[in-house]
Amino acid sequence: MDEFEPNIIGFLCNWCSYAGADLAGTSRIQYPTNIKIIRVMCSGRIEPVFILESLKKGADGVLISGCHFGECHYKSGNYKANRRIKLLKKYLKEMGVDPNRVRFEFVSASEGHRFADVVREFVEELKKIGPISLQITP
Amino acid sequence: MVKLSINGQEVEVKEGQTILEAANSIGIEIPTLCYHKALSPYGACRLCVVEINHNGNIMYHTSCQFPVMEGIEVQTNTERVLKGRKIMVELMLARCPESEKIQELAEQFGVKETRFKKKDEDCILCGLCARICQERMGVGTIDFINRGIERDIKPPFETHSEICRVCGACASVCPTGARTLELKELSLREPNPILSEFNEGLAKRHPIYIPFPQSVPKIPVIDREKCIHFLLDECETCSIFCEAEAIKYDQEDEIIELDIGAIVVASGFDSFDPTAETKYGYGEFPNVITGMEFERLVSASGPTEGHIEVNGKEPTNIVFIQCVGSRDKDGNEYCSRVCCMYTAKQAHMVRDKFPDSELTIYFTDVRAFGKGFEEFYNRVQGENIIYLRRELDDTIQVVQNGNGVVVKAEGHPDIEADLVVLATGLIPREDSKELAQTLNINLSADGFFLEAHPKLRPVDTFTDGIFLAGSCQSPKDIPDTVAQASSAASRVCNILSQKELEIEATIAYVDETLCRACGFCVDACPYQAIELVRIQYLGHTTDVARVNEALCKGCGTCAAACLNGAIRQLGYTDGQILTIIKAFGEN
Amino acid sequence: MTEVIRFQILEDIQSKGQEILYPDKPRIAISMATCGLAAGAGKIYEVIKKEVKDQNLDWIITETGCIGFCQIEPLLYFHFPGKPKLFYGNLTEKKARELIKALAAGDIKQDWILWKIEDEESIINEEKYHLGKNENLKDVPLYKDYPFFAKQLKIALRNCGFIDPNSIDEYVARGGYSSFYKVINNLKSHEVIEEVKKSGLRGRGGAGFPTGLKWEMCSKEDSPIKYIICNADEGDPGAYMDRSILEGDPHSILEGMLIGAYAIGSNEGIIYVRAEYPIAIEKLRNAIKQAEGFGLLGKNILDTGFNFNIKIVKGAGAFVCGEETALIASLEGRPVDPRMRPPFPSHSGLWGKPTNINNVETWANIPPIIARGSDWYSSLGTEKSKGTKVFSLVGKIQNTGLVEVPMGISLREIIYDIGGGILEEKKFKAIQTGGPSGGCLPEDSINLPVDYDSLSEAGSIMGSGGMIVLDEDTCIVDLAKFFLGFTREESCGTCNSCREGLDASYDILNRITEGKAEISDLDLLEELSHVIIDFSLCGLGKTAPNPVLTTLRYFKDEYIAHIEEKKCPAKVCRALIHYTIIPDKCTGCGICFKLCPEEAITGKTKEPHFINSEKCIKCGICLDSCRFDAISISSGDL
Amino acid sequence: MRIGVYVCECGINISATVDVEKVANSAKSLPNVVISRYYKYMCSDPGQELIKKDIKELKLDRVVVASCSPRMHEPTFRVVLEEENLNPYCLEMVNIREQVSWVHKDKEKGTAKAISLVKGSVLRASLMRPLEKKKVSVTPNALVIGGGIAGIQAALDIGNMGYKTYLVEKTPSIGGRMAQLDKTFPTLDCSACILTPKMVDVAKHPNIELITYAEVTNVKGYVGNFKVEINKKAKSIDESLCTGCGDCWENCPTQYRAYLEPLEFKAELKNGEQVILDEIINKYKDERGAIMPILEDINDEFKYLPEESLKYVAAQIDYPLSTVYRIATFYNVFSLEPRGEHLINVCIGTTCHVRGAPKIIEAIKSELKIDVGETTEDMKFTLEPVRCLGCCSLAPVITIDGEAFGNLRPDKIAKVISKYD
Repeated sequence: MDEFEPNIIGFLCNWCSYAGADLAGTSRIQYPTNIKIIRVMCSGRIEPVFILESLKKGADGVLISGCHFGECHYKSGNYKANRRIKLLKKYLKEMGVDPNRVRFEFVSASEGHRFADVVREFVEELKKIGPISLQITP
Repeated sequence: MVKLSINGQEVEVKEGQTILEAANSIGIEIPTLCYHKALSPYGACRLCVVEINHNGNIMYHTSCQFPVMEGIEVQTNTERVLKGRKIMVELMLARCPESEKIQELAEQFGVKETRFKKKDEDCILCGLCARICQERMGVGTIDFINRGIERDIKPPFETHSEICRVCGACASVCPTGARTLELKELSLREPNPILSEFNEGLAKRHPIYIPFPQSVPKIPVIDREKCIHFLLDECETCSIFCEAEAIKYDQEDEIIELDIGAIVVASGFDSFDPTAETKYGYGEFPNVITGMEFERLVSASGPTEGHIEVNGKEPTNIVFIQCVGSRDKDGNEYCSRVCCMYTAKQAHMVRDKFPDSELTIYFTDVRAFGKGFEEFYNRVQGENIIYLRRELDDTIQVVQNGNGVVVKAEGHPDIEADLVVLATGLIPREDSKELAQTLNINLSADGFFLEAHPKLRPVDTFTDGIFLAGSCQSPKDIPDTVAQASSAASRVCNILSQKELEIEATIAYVDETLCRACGFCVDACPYQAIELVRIQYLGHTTDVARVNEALCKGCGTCAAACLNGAIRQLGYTDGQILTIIKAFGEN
Repeated sequence: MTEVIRFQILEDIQSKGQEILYPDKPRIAISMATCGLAAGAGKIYEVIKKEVKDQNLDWIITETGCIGFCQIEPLLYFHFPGKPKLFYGNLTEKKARELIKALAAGDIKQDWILWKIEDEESIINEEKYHLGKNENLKDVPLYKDYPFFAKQLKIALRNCGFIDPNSIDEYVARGGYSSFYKVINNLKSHEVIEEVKKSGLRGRGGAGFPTGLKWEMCSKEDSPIKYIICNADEGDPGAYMDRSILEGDPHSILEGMLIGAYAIGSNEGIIYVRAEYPIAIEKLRNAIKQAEGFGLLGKNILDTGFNFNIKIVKGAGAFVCGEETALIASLEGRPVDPRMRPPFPSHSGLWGKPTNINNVETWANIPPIIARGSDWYSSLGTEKSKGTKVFSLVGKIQNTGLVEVPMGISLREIIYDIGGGILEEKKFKAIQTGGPSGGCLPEDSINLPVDYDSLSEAGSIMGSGGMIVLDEDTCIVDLAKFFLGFTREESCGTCNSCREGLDASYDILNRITEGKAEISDLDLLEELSHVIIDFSLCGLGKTAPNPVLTTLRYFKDEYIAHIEEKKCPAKVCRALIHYTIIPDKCTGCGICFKLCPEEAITGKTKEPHFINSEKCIKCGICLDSCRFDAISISSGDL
Repeated sequence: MRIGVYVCECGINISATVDVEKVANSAKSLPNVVISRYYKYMCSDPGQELIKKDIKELKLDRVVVASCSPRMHEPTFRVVLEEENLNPYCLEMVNIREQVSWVHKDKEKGTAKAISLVKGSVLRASLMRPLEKKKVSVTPNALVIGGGIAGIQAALDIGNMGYKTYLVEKTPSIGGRMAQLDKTFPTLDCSACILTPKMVDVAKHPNIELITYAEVTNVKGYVGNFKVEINKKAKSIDESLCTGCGDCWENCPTQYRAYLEPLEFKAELKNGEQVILDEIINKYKDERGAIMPILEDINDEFKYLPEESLKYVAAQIDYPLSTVYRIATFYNVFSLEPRGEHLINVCIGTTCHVRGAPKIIEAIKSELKIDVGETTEDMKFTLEPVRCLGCCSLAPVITIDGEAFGNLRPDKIAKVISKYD
């Protein structure tokens, strides 16, 4: 069985992180293919439901990335996301899911390199944690 | 009102005014020295004595003090008065023979030299300094002492005063300039001058000032952190001098609300402060100055009217060092684009002023990329200006050498110099971070404002309707700045010319049947675009959330906050995202 | 202390006062004013007191002010009831003891008596008080015939030397406070002012402004608070008549001010006394306490509802404080800068309130004017200068003293008839009047009548009355330099014209006295002086050049001698004189050798000495101390 | 629901590391997908024509384009839909260039990722609803922040186009950095000469309102409808009245930052002195002009005016120390130096002068080896001149501690002084 390849779903905010990911692209910075990116207008749009749904639907890890504090295009979306994800992580622990599977990062439009590093790191970390296996009682 | 005649001219003035004020009001000049419009008249210099005929008896009094009286006839320059004034000036010249100002005064009155015994005083005892200190500054550090020929003006016990605020008011009104040198004698406290920002701190300025003579609008401002009136509730000299009564101390900050269609940000740059780079010795040696300071020194309207002097001597060998604060791997990595050319220009200016001086320029790569730049660079090289190349990471050190300095550059012989000009680069303005937050635009890594796209939208920002021009976007010279400004202008007109604008459709939408007015979305909205309203629904009144479509920017935070999905972000509904999640879940 | 004088019982107080003045026991009064004390009257008083006690004589010993003739002090008078008053002068302790012994024994030492008084009269109520006659004192001159007093008419000095200044009773005895009674009883304030105006009295401080007019201006101001000030700063050197009145007859000032206050409507008075007059201050304080005790000062004076109190303020040694606005500045505790006039003090003076300032002598003249009426007063003096003026006749004069003469008297009469001519028969050269603001008048103007206008026409001013007689040994240029030296130090230093102008004039005069000047300097001096007068603010600056201008006008030749011939005719200017010892007169006694501060004199005892002219600083100590006239001064012939 | 899927090769940018054909084919089997193609350059005209043709012929109501980043060409393809009057919001873009082909070398994994991305977008496309772009009014005013050459040029251009422009400058005057320059490269024009005319144009321009010494503090709203809040700092000058004559800044007396903390002088009195001084001060406390009697009493008490006592008095009666010192140095009676035990006053009035006072002074000076106004080493004698003591009959006169000695001659001086030794 070849090595475990974690499946990551990434929610990137359009103005900073998505632009950062694009910059990584234009700069040809390579990073693993495990992540599939969903574009949302602001990290504040991401509901805990999306994260839980992602884990349920087989994502081994969920990456949420927004603008740095003070740089959000809509002023305070990233603060709201930060609060929701912190609460969610506590809750995940209760449900027996390793909170490290959910990661909240700040990547600005000019941090192409950093985005790639975050993805690479997250993949390595998930490899250590291993695949997610949620027994969903019907 | 009081009617009187001065030199035969009828004049009517308010009671309580003095003859001098009445004369000035009809354009008759009377010489004065110890008179100061903002101080009580003192009558020390006697220059303003005039002849007063008060129904028959002739009197001679100082016009700065004598109150106007009904029907008096005043003659301001009879032969006897003029002769007397000449003697007054001759006496002053005898008292202060070395004072330039008194020599000028003497010339004005046709007094060649004095027939009286010359003393070597530098103070004419006009009392202006004592009076301004007491009456305007409310301190009273110095005052007259003794009487008769022993008369002098000194702080108590003729030693340093403990209450002198070192505000320099006495120095500013001293007609002979005597008091200017004595500030140190008045107090042990260090005088700290108010440095003119426009002149890069090379000259002093008043708390009420215009930055430079050609300022537009030519209206001064009062710097309230430095003005004695605001700090100590004293002085008010400026309002006394202002004929137009335009000075309003109680004026308050005014908040102006503007409806604006589009914005151009042209906030410019700051020049790099090399103090931190101790190797250059800036701030330590007076011989080391920045490019901008050099510009002020060589400028005709500058503090030294274009005359370049270091430690009181014209410099003979000058060294320019390029790339100070630019192209620095662990600092500002970008190139400031203008330093190579302005250094060449400055070197050329020095060659003009001091034809036989030695000029050396330490460069790395001369970037003469613009139109006419290369030609200018060649011309400058032809003017016996030595260009020495050094690598950016080669060491360079400026060390003291008597009252000159020595520039030690790796790979080059030491060069003695009495002036070192650092070609300081351009850095983002200190307040650019704050402005970016206010305007909600982004900063690039180097701290300048981030353009939407370096090639395709160089003057746009990510926020529609806000455009960039000039060095606030990145260092550039004047031609590029002007070009960018015009392009930003056209981008603005592009918007303003349209009657209407389309805005993003992906805004929030409320399904009023589901909304139970919990208000979570109202708090979540960063733009206060949602409010709870009372509506009639199926016969009964209820509260629901309502979105102000003009204000909603479509960030979707409200949708995430809503518990039962009553409010949705069009284009990014929960359903749509969940379907993508499902697709991405299966591997 | 006698009980408070009730309004109606003035007369018996007066008679009681006379009992004290003319007791039924022998009475000795020693004149103990400053000039007397300086001459040794204090010790004389102690000697006499001891002598009288030793001989347990029942005599009354009191003190009195200075009668005016300072030359012959210490002076005393002895009055045996029923006998004339006998005046003895130039006393020493020894002579005083001897005199008491003689008087006790009935011997009145006739040859010692200077003059006698048989009938004493008071200017206030014209009554004469017969003291007594003594047949065998025929050849002793009467007081009123004595040369020094003959031509005098004492109004301001009426009581000086006649009463004990510490006793209010003696003052009342000679008609004191009767004028005030008259005023407060039946004269309205404007009537009092009319009287003073009609009397023609002019300010005795120096400017000569009509006093009545000044009072009227101040009374017209309607302000609840007004001030009455007595200017006793008397800065003119050589003038001390105010001191004599303050020390000899303090109550005359208080009465004058009371009348003035009533007329002008003020209830606060201030006497600004010069720091150099401690005795005057003591006498005034005592007089005020007594007057308050008698209900004549303070609240509800004599139950008439009029309140007036007087405060004494001590000066601190500044000539310029004699000028009205400077005086006010000093009183207000402000730095002394004379102020522009207008506004005149009568409109806005002390603390901005209407203030009336008069000189001591002016106040002293008020009670007599009220008592004797303005017609009597205006009959004295000349057409424009009414009444009498007190002059302090000093300098190189035989009889130094205070002289009160009717205006219009000639200088000659004052100098020769009253003054007894020039000291040590030297030749009269000039007379200086008006102090540092006055001028020097030469011999040929000696017949000038002495009054305000003729003195100012001659270029000098009346001033406070100082009259310094100068003989041939006084160098006029040196005197001008002295006056400029005085005013340049006393100027308050504000005006450039006065401070620098006087200093420059002083320097030119100094160069003239050192023989380093040119003729053109004289024109410069004159031009500068006129400009100083025009351009200065206060009286000091406007009159300080007068000494220069008058000396240039009358003694130009002396200036020229200094400049061209490098000669000082009066042999005073040190740079132009040199001392030599006349060998055959010099006995070699060595006194000059010992005293010479610069050891410029050499020579063995008993042999003629020699002065080394390089070292000699020409201080003149040798000349003064040589008893053999062996030292001669020469000038200009070197 | 009829969805068209279009996969772009972007030259070789995508096709190099993603098997576009495989991706296109994978989409065919997705629900509602009626057509799925791949083409070299979807954003080129032929590429766009391809889509238009399909929309028209196949009556597509959703279009999914897998190509570069939506931030790049979303507007382009939306126009394509609009031209076929299909609602532009029925477009869904899949970023398989910046986020797939350019960042993953492994073609197989890249293709798999692309397929999954396309699948997600297709499923999403079916749920998308047509949306109408809102129309918003435009306020025809412009705001230029910063009055340097950039701001000036922009304001002039906009103003000349007839729009109302507000130029906000933080410092009191426009001109910015360029005003500081002397000459400009490479033409060596004098910077002020070319800048000042433009500054004047701005000031005079009918459409430009100049707001100097002001900062933008808050910006709300969005393009066309910005609500800008400007804090115009108080200049303390009424701009409508000011004529720029310069009388105020030329006569302003200060060019230094004054020290602000409360400054006073402290008097260090020796023990016992304070009691005496308090007693003197309280005597005249409520009188006006009390300074003179107080100084006189201190002068009598200590024989001179000690420096610290003057400071103490000045503080107690709230008089400026400089005024107290001025009064103390004005009068002869007051001395600031300690006086000797015995005070010798020599009268230098006129009478004494003409009758020999200078010689007397000379004699005393040589006797005591001090000059006028000085005190002997052993603090025994102080020699001070005085103006006319009023006993001219005894001229020349001196007083020692108030006691007078008249008719003096130089040789008598030694004897007189010895009495006090």
